[in-house]
Order: sequence, then structure tokens, then C-alpha cells
Amino acid sequence: MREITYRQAVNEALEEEMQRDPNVFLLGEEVAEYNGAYKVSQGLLDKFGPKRVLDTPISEGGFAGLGIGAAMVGLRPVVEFMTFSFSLVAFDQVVNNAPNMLTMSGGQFNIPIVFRGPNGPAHQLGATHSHATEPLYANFPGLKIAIPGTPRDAKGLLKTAIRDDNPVFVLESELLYNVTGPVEEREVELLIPLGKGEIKRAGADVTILCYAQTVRMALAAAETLAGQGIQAEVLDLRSIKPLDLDLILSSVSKTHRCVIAEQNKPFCGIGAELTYQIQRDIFDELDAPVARVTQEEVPMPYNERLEAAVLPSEDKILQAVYQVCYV
Amino acid sequence: MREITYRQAVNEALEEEMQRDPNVFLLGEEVAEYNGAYKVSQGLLDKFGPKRVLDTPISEGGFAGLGIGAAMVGLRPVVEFMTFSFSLVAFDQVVNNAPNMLTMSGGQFNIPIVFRGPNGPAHQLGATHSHATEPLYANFPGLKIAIPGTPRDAKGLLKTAIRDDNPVFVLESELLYNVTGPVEEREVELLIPLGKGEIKRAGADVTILCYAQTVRMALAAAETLAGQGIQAEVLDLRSIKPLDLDLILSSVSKTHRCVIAEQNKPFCGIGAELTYQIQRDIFDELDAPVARVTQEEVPMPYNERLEAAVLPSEDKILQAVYQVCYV
Amino acid sequence: MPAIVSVEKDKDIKEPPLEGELRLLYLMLLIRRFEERASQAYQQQKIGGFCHLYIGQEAVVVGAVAAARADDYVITAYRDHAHAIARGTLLNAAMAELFGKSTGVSKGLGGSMHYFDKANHMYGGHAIVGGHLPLATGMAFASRYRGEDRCTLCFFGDGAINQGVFHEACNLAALWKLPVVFVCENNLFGMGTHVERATSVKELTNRAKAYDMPSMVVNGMDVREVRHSFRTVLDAMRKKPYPFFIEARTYRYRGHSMSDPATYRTKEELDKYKNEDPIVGFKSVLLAEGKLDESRFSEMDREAKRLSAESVRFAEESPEPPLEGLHHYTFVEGLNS
Amino acid sequence: MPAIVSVEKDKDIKEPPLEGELRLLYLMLLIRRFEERASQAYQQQKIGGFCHLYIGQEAVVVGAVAAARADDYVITAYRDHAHAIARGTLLNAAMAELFGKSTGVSKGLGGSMHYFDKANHMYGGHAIVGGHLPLATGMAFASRYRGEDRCTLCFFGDGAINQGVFHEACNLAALWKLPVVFVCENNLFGMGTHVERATSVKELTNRAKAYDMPSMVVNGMDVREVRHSFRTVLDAMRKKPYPFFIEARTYRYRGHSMSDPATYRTKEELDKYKNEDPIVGFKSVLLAEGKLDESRFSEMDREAKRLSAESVRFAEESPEPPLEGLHHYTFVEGLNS
Ligand SMILES: Cc1ncc(C[n+]2csc(CCOP(=O)(O)OP(=O)(O)O)c2C)c(N)n1
Ligand SMILES: Cc1ncc(C[n+]2csc(CCOP(=O)(O)OP(=O)(O)O)c2C)c(N)n1
Ligand SMILES: [Mg+2]
Ligand SMILES: [Mg+2]
Repeated sequence: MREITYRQAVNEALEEEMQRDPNVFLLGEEVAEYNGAYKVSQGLLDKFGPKRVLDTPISEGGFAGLGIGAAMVGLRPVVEFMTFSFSLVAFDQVVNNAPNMLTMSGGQFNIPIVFRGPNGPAHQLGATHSHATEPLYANFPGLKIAIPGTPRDAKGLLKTAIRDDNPVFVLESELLYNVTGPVEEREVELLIPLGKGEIKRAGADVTILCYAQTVRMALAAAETLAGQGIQAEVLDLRSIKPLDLDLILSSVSKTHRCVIAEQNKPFCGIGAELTYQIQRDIFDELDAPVARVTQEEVPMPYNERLEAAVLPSEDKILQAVYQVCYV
Repeated sequence: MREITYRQAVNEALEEEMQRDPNVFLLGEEVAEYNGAYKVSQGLLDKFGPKRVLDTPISEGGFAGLGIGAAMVGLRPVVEFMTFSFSLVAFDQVVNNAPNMLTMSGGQFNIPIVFRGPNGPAHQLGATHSHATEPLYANFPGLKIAIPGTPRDAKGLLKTAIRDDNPVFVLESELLYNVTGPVEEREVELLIPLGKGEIKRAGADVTILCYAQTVRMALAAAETLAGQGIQAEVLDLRSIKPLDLDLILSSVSKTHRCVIAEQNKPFCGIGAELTYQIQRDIFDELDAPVARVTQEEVPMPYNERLEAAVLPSEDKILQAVYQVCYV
Repeated sequence: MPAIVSVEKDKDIKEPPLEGELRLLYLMLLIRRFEERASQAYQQQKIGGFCHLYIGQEAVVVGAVAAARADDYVITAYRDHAHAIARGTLLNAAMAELFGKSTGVSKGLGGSMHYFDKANHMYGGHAIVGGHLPLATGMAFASRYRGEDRCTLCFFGDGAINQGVFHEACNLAALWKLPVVFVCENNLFGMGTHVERATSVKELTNRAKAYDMPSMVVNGMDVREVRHSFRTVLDAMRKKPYPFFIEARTYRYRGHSMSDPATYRTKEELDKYKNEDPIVGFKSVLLAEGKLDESRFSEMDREAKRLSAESVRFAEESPEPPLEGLHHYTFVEGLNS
Repeated sequence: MPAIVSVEKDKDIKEPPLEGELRLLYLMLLIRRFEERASQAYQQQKIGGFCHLYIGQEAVVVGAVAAARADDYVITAYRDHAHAIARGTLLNAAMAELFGKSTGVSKGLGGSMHYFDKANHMYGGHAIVGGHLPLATGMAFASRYRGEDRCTLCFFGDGAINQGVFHEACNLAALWKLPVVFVCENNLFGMGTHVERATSVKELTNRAKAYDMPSMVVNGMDVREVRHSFRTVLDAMRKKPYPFFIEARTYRYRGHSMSDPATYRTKEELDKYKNEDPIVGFKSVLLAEGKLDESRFSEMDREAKRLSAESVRFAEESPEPPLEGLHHYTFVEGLNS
């Protein structure tokens, strides 16, 4: 299979879906003439013109809401947040208007919208620019959340998200945009369903749950562990909502040990929820408490060494695995 | 001890702290001339005048940020959100400016501010007006969260919060404002430390963790259970951050069973976090999986019967207790 | 009297003006009688949650909607009963919603603050102050995107103009030349706060100037003036899309919501506005012009009262939404349906 | 030449104007040389994260701060190096912050976008566009609350004026008569977006009219004009607190941040503004007026370069913040300290 970057994968997904459906359009800061702050929308303005690729003012609440309004009347907007740290400015629009409309209207108005962009810490951007927003959005019923960790997943999940008739978040990662990986040829229609995780590496001794930025760390840790005689199963969630609980439970039922590697802040994070559901459903299968690797409980410092100390890492995953394996 | 309402308790806390410290002032929508949308600030304008009790425009982001700026230079604002559902409009101000400032400034600027007001579902207010925001704010390092369930706790926690030099959320509850309970005489300085839970009823068979709206439900359930020979220990968290983990662990180590009754939405909620920490620290003490009682995973419906079906209740707590006790 | 009892709005602006104007009067009556009944039912605790009455302000939405086309997008805040009724929502469905019944306009899931009626192009019913203004720009955006000449009418209160999204929506609408009328229903108060205590600018229309957006003030107690002004604005907008800001000066007779005794204003002030009552005033004009007689008026009023009373009965007898349906409205099924 | 190398601002407006004006020139040089060094170090990957240079805009903050009192509150966005230096932050502390060192102005925890210097009344360094405008109103509120005559200078870009909080902050400031100058540094672009593609209003000062707030436009390439205008505004504000909006027309020579090649504008446009360079221009004025000679200028420039080079050495040699301190700055200890 050809190898392309995560950036290119997102770009292809956007292009293909805009090609397929004239109701799909892209709006956000610098997405058009600048071709995207991270060049994800490269070429789309040239191809689809200013009617369908729109640069917005720095008004996240305004343009996120504009997208939701357009979706109420049948368009299918893709709203790019330059980073999801800036989506916090639009929080009310996104969590009140998008997911509640269907319920509040007694089923009359569904909102086929995608909010996408880089999410989670990048490199030395400091406390305001490093938010991993997935646990915040995951708290709200009525939203779906895809969170790809590879180019292939980035393409296939985004395409599916754009076709979904509900509001979907696609949480990408700045640090992954340059990463390459195998992706089907363009002739192949690549649709990856929301709510399906993937075993990225099989193993029998411990399950490592991961997503987005932590997938690579988990795979690296698994490689190291293999050298030490521990076979780790690396399960990439790919979607947080819906969650592929079946896959999670079957993996942990097999390995009896679970480490969650997550890029977000710990308190009320994704790992907390996964732990609850796992112990609820397969309490007796667990040979050790579930361990999580998260950010440290501090606002993100700018200093590189401190930042590294705050973030999850391969090494921290290893330590957690040793712990749950009692080695 | 005298019995006063939760509303009166909050009012006394505000009055006493404003009396004590001229840097403390109150601002929010309708807090002054209207005496508060829920009459919590009754009489404060008369007593302290318009300089210290200020009606704001409907600009949550603006006035929350104004409070933070004032706190940067040493005032001690108490910002009332008419309800915390409306704090979502001010989300960025609250989660970026308040908790990050101390870190970002290398320790130069602490933010002594209190955000308070009713939080969580009330009665038939629908999807946009029923948010329980505690898991959202709990995700951010640098914030403290008090969440009183009784008049006494409401008074004592708010007074402490106002004296704290960090940003503190005091999440009250509209449904509790009319509830009465014993509170020390006004002559007694009532300060309840942040981060200390309270055993509201002792018991040896099961621990029920609860806070705010669920405290009464948990106590009612415990009463019912006592009649059935099950002695439930009701532990009111009172603070979510800092969390009184010691108290939680010692209770669950005694009862070996734990039910969490929480008013918020389930996914990445408070119960998820508590479960993670409990199983991490006292995995071997647990005789059953931790069970949580939360809202259902849907946007809040208006209809009364459906709303009741979505909310936690005494009955749901009982069912969860039977489950963890295997009866 | 089928022509009159129909709650249809002026679909066809070529219809005889007499008929049209009687209809306006009738619609105002219908809204008022409906809300009086709703108020009663609320006091009897048959209705829960918040309930915000529009009594006194009827001329604004009735005049505006009469000037609009049936397929124009209408969206408003939580004080929304009148907007739905003016748009064609049946009283039965409106009342049933307050009762939380499955026959309600939002199937009992939305309540007073969240009326939605897609068939009648009523797009809510939004309860976060200012929160629907960006949605309105999105609908207007969709009109342009599709090359349609539909306009969007976006109603909100004087209190909403201090929300950040008001500003962002206005800027986006003007920047992208979106066909949306921002209608500020200035009833002088946001809850208990007088507009002058919340809004730093003497003329609210100056807010529009910050976006080079044209604006006007209309007397929101005069349905004829409102309709006329909106026609002019909408005609121009349909030809050349660009947003417009209208301040409709009006007054609410009741408290902010059912729980508000409204002690922040004087009886004199209230009486002053009651003297300009949109229904009484328009009735006298029509009487004076010979377009109406007292018996026709009584007939209309009786009919409005009858339908309102009937709507309560309908709501009471309607079924609750089924408990099993709880998860039914969280997501729609399928892709790209 | 101690008087010149001091980076103190005009504390005393009664000082001889010559001395004052040379100081302005020197400060602009200092800022420019500092940022040239920072740019170099960034390209050598000694600095991480985002880094936004102010080169070309120096006259704005130097003129404004020169007109302010030492204890006035100054707050700005992420393009903040100049604001700190103009306020008195030493180059060493400024550069060390970029290097993430514990000797940095924010102890290496804030980085380029988050300079804070409490001792010099520099209140950040805020990286969410528009996010600091409400903070500025809060500081101005505190001045009034305490009955002080301190003013707040709040700087932000042309891109920030379309954020909701801009609107909310302006309304609150005008409503409550807060002594804050909203300084819009209009460099024509928000990243790659020209102001006309983002902002629907020809004259940015019309935005102030929406709050009945007075305003003016100043030539942000002319430090003398800037200082003069700010003095007038601040003098009046100190006597009678009320907010003021100033649009400072300026230009940035570099890309938005270090990673932006700035292909969205022409070389001609850039050259046009370079011809109006605030340093070159002010130098010629002073030369023409006989207040400066070339050798004095060279001396000043050498000194600015020396201090900038020195700051890099200082930053390189400074220690990293200790790992053990990670949790140290999340909360302050104690109550009501
Ligand atoms: C963001 C937000 N803040 C506060 C409220 C509470 N609230 C509901 S209505 C209202 C007053 C609105 O006044 P106005 O816009 O003038 O509309 P009116 O009620 O007069 O029709 C307030 C403060 C809310 N619903 N949303
Ligand atoms: C809320 C938010 N949205 C987007 C960004 C990304 N961003 C950083 S600077 C910038 C442009 C700001 O332009 P302007 O206000 O004109 O300031 P300038 O950079 O020209 O000084 C953008 C979009 C951000 N930091 N915050
Ligand atoms: Mg009003
Ligand atoms: Mg700019």
C-alpha cells in the first residue's frame, strides 16, 4: 500500500467528500487562501472555490454556530478549529446547539456537522494552547468523537464522519500531521465506521488502550516489552463515542491486565471512563487494577523538559505495564 | 442548632465575607437590584451598596473575565453565574485564564476568585439549562471545586472558598436552595476546609459516595436500606477538588462495596474518576465492582416523567446497592 | 369564518389588504388568548419549567411574519410561543408542548423555551441568550449557498445584544452579505435589568453601524408599521442579500417569566404601555377606518378564546411521550439520510 | 551613557523632552535588536513553541508606554516581547523566557506568548485571541474600586476585534466608565487574513461608536504622534474615567509567527511600510531637528546590539526550571495570603 502523511490523509478525505456531495463545505480560520494553518486544506480552495472553502474571522463561536445553523437546514459543514484549544471559545455553541437540537426539537432537526482540527498538546505551546478536549466533549450526549492515530484511520474516519447525520468531532493531532503510514489507493473508497476500535498489535499478556498521540507510544512500548518477554496487545480506540466496548472487554478478558495510555489531563478523563466500564463489566477478569498514563495534573508548562515530564510517554507506559504485570 | 435554608446559608457566607474583607465584591446577572434570580443575594445591595454588588449585562465571558482581571490585581471577586449552564458561554475565560495564570506567569499571578451559582439539573428546564458542569471544570488543573449538599456545608465551604487564594468553584443547586438544615449560630465562624469529605451516616455494609443533589437521595436510600438490614455509609464528598481520597478509601476499605451517586452525565463524569482512583488504590478491598448512578446518556428532556427517568434517584441508588451487595 | 380562523400567515402579498389586516388582528388575539390560558395552566401547576409570556409584544412578530414569505427562516429565543403561532403552529400543538405531551410541537421534549416547527419554518425556540444568532447566520448562509432568495428573521431581546455571539454573528453576516434580519425586540428589560443599565449606547441601532449594517427603529406596538417596515426590508434583501438590524420598541406586560413579580418597574410605566396596546390600538384603527365592526371583533375574540380553551383540553388529554423512547432522539440513524 | 541604556520608561513627564525622545528611539532599537536575535536563536532551534515578532510595530508600544505612568496596567496578546521591554523587563529575562529558562520573566513556564512581569506592571502575554480584553476591564475596574487614578492599556490586534469578548469588554468598560485604553494594533493582517476579509466595517473606530466610546486613529509608525496621542487620552482618562479606543495603524515586517513565509502580501506593500520604518523615520526627524547626531545613534545601536547578544548568552547559560518544581505553580498555598 502507498504511504502518505496523516495530513495528506485528512486532505484526501476532505477532497473526496466535497467532490461527492455539493452540500459539504469547509470553513475555518486560514483554511482557504493560506491553505490551512497546518496546510491540511492545501489545494481545496483552488479546487472548490471560495463558495465552498471559506476563511472566517477569528470568531469561533460565530462560525461554529453558523455551521450548526447551516446544518439545521441541510448543508453538511466541516468546521475546522485551528486547534481545539480555540474551540473552548465556542464551547456553548458546540455543546448546547449541536448535540441538543435533535432532542429539543422532538426529532425534527438533526445536525450533520463535523468539527475537526488538531487537538491535544503539540510542542511547547504552553498552558492555553495544549488542551486535549476529548473528555470535555465526551461528557455530552449527542456527540460522536473520532480520534484517529494513523493516516489510514484519519482518512477513513473523517470520510465516515462527514457522511454521518449527527454532529461528529474528528480530533486530529498536530504532532501526527507529518507521520506517514499505509493508506489504500485513492480509487478505493475508504470508510472506517465510527465506534470500531482496532487491535494495532496482538498480544496475550496485557492490553494497552490508546488513541491518537498515544498509539505510537503504545506500539513502541509493546515493541520494547516484546523484547522483555511481555506480549502487549495494543488496542487503538479510534472512536471515543461510540466506544467499542466489546473489543475492549474481549481483549482485557484475554490479557486480564489493562493500561490506558491517554493524552489528556487525568481527572475525569477518558481513562477514568474506560476503567469504570471495564471493572463494571469484567471485574472478575482483572488480575490487577487498571492503570492509566495521562498528563500530570498541572497546567502545561512551556519549558521543554517540564513539558516532556507532564506528557505521557513510552517510558511511562512501560512503567505502568510493569506495575499491572507485577514485574 | 438553628435551622436555616441553603439559600440563607449562602447569603450569610457572602455577607460575612464581604463584611470581613473590603476587597470581596459580588457581581453577576440580577444579583443586585433583583436580589438574585434565586434570591440568594437578598439584601446585599442594601447593605454594601452598588460599588460592591453589581448587576452585569448578559455577558458571561465579559464579566467572568473582568473578575479574573480584578483578581490579578488583588481584589477578591465572587462571580455569580445565574446558573452554571450559562457558564459554558464563558468557558474559555474560566478554564484558560483562571487556572493557568499562576503557572504561565511563573508564579507571579494567583487568582483569588470564586465562581458560584446553581449547578446541575433543576426541574424541567430542558437540555440547555440542566447542565451539571462539575466534570468539565474538574478536568482542569488549577481549579478547586466545592459542591455542598447541605446548608451548613454551603455556608462553611463558600466562606473558605472566598478566603482561598486560588480560583474556586462553588457549585450550588437550585433544588437545594429551599432545603433547611442545622447551621451554627452566626457568632460562630464557620469555615469548612476544602478537600474534606464528611460521613453523613455511618454504616459497615456499603459505601455510598454522593455530593450536592444526591446527598439527600443517598440518605433516604440508606434509611430504606437500614430497614432491610443493610447498613450503608453515606459519604458526602463536599469537595471534588481537592478530593478527600483518604476518607473515601478508608470507608470503602471497611465496607468493601461502593456505589457512587452523582448528578452529572455519566461519560467522563465524577464517578468515573472516583472509580479509577478507588480501584487503583484498594483493588483488593473491593468485593464487587463499583457501581455508579448517574444521569442517563441523553440530552435532558423537558417532559417531567422522562426527566425523572433520566435523573438519579433514591430508587436507582437502592438498585445499585442491591447489585454491589449481590442481593 | 374560515378565512379568519386560519392561522396561516400572509403567504400571498397580493391578497386584499382588508382580509390581511383582519388576520393580523386575529393572530394577535390568538396569541394573547393562548398565553392567558398558558398562564392559568402554569399557575395551576399543570406546566413546569420556565414559561416566558409575550403578552404586549404581539405586534412585533405578527407584523414581521406577515411580511415574510412562508419559507423564510424564522428563529427566536425562549419567549417563543408567539413566533410559532404566528408562523402557523396550531394552538393544540403549542399548548401540548407546555404540558410536555407527545402531541406537542417538539413532542414534549423541548418545553416552552424550545418550540420547533419545521413544517412551518419555525427553527426554535433557543434558550441560551444570544446563542441562536450564529444559527441564524448559518441559515442565511445556506440560502446564499443554494442561491435561494429566502431570508432569515432572527428575533432576540435587548438583553441579548451584549453577548459576544451577537457581535460575531453581525460581523459574519455583514462580511458575507447574508440575508438575515436581526430583530431586536426591545422591551426595555432583560429580566429585571433596564436596557440602560446593561447596554452602553443610547441608540441600539448604533450597534449595527459597527458592522456597516443598515438599521431602523420600528414602533413594535403598531402591527401595521411593523409589517410595512419588514416588507420594505425583506423586499430589498431578497434582491440584494445583506443583513439588516431592526429595533422593535415594545413592552412586555407580564414579568420576565411566570415567577417574576416585576417589581422593578412602576405601575405608571406599565399603564403607559398598556395604553398603546397593540391589539386595542389596531382594533380602533380598523374600526375607525370602517374595516372592522364590534361584532366581527367579538366573533374573532370568541374564536381565539375557544381555540385556546380547546388547546388546554387537547393538551390534558394527550399522551405522555413514551418512556421507552428516551434514547430515541439522541442520534439519528444511518449515514447521509 | 547611563541615561540612555536604562530601559526605564518616562516616569516623569516633566523631564527634558530631548532626553525623553532619545530614550524612545533607543527603546525601539532595543526591541528590534532583541527580536532579531530571538529570530536567529529560533532558527537555530534554541527556542521552541510559537514566536511572534513585533518588528515594524515598535513605535506603537514604545510611544504608548512612554505616555503611561509606571504603575498603569499594561496587558497584551501573544506578540508581547516589545510590551515587556518597553515596560522595563530586562533583555536577559526576556530572552531567557524564550529559552524556557528559570531566569526567564515567567520562569520559563510561559514562553514567548506568556510574558508576565509584575514588578514592571506588565500583566501578560495572553495567547487566546481577544481573551485578555475582559481581564483588562477587570484591572480598570479595580482601579475604580480602589479610587486610584491608574489607567489600563490593553493592546490587541486587528484580528481580535471580531471576538465576542471584545464586544463584551467594550460594553462593560463603557457602561461602568472604566479607565482603559483599548489599543488596536492594526497591522492589516490576522495571520494571513487581511483585515478587510475579516472585519465588516471600513473604519475600525466605528466599532467604538457601538458603545458610545470615544476613539481616534494614530499613525503607529510615528512614535512621537503615538506618545502625544496617548498622553492626551490618558490625561483625560485619569481625571474622568471612561474607556477609549485607539486604532494604531502599523505593519509587521515578518510573518505572523516564525513559521509563516507571509506569501499573502506583496513585496511592494512590505517595502512601502519599510519606507515608513518607525526607527529610521524617527531617527531622521531627530537628526533634522538637531537632537541627535549619527555617532550618538551608532552608540545607541551598538549598545542595543550588545545587550541583545548578551541576553542570548545569559539565556543559554541559565538553568532549566527544576523538574521537582512541576507542581509548584498550580496552586498558591494558604488562605488570603
Ligand atoms: C447565556 C445566558 N445567560 C443568562 C440567561 C438567563 N436569562 C434568560 S432570559 C434573560 C434576559 C434576557 O433579556 P432579553 O434579551 O431582553 O429578552 P426578553 O426576556 O426581554 O425577551 C436572562 C438573563 C440565559 N438564558 N442565557
Ligand atoms: C481564540 C483563538 N483563535 C485563534 C488563534 C490562533 N491565532 C493566533 S494569532 C492569530 C491572528 C491574530 O491576528 P491579530 O489579532 O491581528 O494580531 P497580530 O498577530 O496581527 O498581532 C490567530 C488566528 C488563537 N490564538 N486564539
Ligand atoms: Mg428584553
Ligand atoms: Mg493583525
